[in-house]
Amino acid sequence: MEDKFTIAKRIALELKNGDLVNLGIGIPTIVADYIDPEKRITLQCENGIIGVGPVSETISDLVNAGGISSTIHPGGSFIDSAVSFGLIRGGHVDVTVLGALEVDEEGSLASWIVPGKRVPGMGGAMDLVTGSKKVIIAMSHTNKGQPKILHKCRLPLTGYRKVGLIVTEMAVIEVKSDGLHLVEVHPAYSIEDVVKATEATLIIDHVNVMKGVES
Amino acid sequence: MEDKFTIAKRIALELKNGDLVNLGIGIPTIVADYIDPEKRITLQCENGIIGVGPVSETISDLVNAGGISSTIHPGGSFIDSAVSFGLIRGGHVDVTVLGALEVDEEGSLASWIVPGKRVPGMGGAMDLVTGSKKVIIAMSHTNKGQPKILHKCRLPLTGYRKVGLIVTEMAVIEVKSDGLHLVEVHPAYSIEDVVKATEATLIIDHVNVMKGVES
Amino acid sequence: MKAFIKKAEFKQFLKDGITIMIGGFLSNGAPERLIDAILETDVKDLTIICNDGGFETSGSGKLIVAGRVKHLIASHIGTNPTVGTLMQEGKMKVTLVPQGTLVEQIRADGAGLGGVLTPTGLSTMVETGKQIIEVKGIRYLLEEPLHADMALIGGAVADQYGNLRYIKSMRNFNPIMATAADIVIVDPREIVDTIDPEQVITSYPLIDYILEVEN
Amino acid sequence: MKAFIKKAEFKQFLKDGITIMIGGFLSNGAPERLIDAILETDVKDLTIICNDGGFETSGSGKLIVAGRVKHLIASHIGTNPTVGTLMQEGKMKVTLVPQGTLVEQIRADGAGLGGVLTPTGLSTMVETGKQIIEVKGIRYLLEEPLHADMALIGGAVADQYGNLRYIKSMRNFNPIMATAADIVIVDPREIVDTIDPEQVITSYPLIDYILEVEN
Repeated sequence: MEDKFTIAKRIALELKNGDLVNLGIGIPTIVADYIDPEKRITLQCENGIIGVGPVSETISDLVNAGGISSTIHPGGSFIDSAVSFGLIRGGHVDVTVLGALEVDEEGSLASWIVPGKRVPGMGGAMDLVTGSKKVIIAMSHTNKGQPKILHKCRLPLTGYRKVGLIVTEMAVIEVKSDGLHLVEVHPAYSIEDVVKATEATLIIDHVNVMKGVES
Repeated sequence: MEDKFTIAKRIALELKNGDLVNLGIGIPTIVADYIDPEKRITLQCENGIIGVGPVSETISDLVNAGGISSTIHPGGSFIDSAVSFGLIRGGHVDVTVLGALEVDEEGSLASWIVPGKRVPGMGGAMDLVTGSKKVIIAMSHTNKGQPKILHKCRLPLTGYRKVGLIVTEMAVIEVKSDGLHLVEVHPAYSIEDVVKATEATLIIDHVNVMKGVES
Repeated sequence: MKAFIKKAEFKQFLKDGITIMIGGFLSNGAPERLIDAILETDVKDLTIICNDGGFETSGSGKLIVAGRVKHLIASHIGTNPTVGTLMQEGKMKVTLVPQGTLVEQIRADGAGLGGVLTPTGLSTMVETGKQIIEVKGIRYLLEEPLHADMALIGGAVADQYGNLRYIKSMRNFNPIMATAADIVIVDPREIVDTIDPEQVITSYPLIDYILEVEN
Repeated sequence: MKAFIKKAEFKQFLKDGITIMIGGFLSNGAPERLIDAILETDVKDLTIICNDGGFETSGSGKLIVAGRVKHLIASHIGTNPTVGTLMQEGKMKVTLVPQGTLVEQIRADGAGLGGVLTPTGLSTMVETGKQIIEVKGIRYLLEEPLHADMALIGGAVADQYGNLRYIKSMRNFNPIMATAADIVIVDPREIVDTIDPEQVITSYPLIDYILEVEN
């Protein structure tokens, strides 16, 4: 599956010098591997780390928000959960990247419960989408062929009107007040492919080739 | 004025082993000098010190809540104002001792403003009387001959029904749900002296000699 | 701080049906020795407040797997499959709370606040049954304080006075939970002579008992 | 953290009429060099949020004496007689707030909360004009967040990354104010290479500028 690397690489381009960024588990975690080393980006983990580094082979007392042994960058610091979520809810986190089960035309997302089936819980996701300055969804465009970008989320919401950008292996979609704008398409797909794989109405005016994709 | 030492000495007897105590400025500060060294009492300063020690002759970066250079006891710690008032409002402070301009039959007190005259501000006093498990008032019984223990406070309140004990140079008065109980009288005064110097109605059943007074 | 204790003394504080806060994030910083001590008793019907359901072999997860938990209040339960199973079978009640809200509810109790107003969870299932308060035209959820009979604190280095600092990311919920329970008991990694007053994270007046560290 | 700056660069951020938070408690931990820099400009009509009115020759008091302050929001003004004089003459507005409420209002802004519910000030003048919210049958005052254009932080040791720890009792309001302003500027006592990740009190993403320390 090359797809997740395509998504992670594209999202890394969105991060700006000086940004404080929270990366969720799954595809978002891989974004770290593609960050331009020229940019000073600080990664935050909601369990209480500012400046978390790569995961570590050896088991340690320092774990990331996925519970995996990790490291801390020079200049990093440890904080408690109240301070951590103060930063998150207080708008001090510039970008949050997280996965989703569904996203819709209003920029709402669902990610924490499939009633009667799977209930992982919302963890820090509801606070992250509420408080972060920009929310980027990193996910596969479809799930077993079924669209995940919908007119309206069917699953219980994680956040109402919180998403700013959706990045999939097929496309980059910007959420604006008038709806979803298809702004970039991966060269392996046509605009029609994207439209077919999407239930939501896409606004299509200026579509570019997906940035960061070497042809 | 021996009076303030009488008051401080009597209040020191109220403190129990293990108590976390906040002493306001003025007479309350002197209570520290009379604490039984056998008791483990921790003094808290609302500006962010747990385990504050005696004031210091030399000017330092460590000041008490009166802004006076002070010291810290072994085992002490420095905290921020949010943590400090979390402790205070959260009921973690066992005893607060502070001065007052007026106290009344309901256990309300006034101490932070004389409208049109003197407006020092409430500082931490409103939080201290609201959150502490026990509030002890240390003050002179009268002000220029005028009673300070009233039927009802005339000045704007610092706290409504918060006081547990009033200690003056004349008497010790306990605040209960049915009113003010005169429980101890200083040997230099008679019960009648105390009643005359008090506007509030005093409930008088078992009156003892003021503890801690060497005759 | 009252005393250093052994496991046997800790067990005497336990009772069926009590509410226990357990520090740690996915077991990182969890008080494992205290959890093991609970498992050595017959105590049951516990309400557990913890960031997550831990793992089947660590953290709060061990109590859940052993059937000691009647009600779990947590933000995330995806790492312990038993939680989902017991929940579906109706054998354990689970209340899911956004992580930032959970820690703020605990802090509110410890800091004597009647609650906090948060935007997190608005227009989601989290809203259900809660007061919505408008401040300057913006809607917030009123989230009420969370209190426990007992808080079990891990991930710490303790000193002889009972002060704590925390090791790396093990800080997380621990210092906040130490403010919000009737009895606070610490399972430290290490006990040192003293901690620098500027480096103390939890001050000793908040701590009741510390489990001895055997060498 | 964006940059280490000189006084001249700091002055460019100043404008008539802005709201400035000033750390410190009775000038202990106040950013004196930044306050002096303001006095070197013509800036006026400031709203100052500070624990107190400082002294006539230190802390926020210097700005008040120089007539630069239009509105002071503080818990205590008794140590600076000029505050009372200007207030009586109608030349400066003063809003008095209980100290624990003040710090919690600042924290609420920094932590993205719509407000907090506190028992402090109930049945006193502090109640005036505020929403009263009932939680489980108990009444609380709704205290709204306080935000500033600029926060000036003192009493700190900074590292090259912009992390801060604080010296002794100079911590007080400083770390809380560092969360609640558009621009956060530090006047450190000392700049060191790095601060241990477990000893950082304010993490560098919260800081914008640090005033250089001249030797």
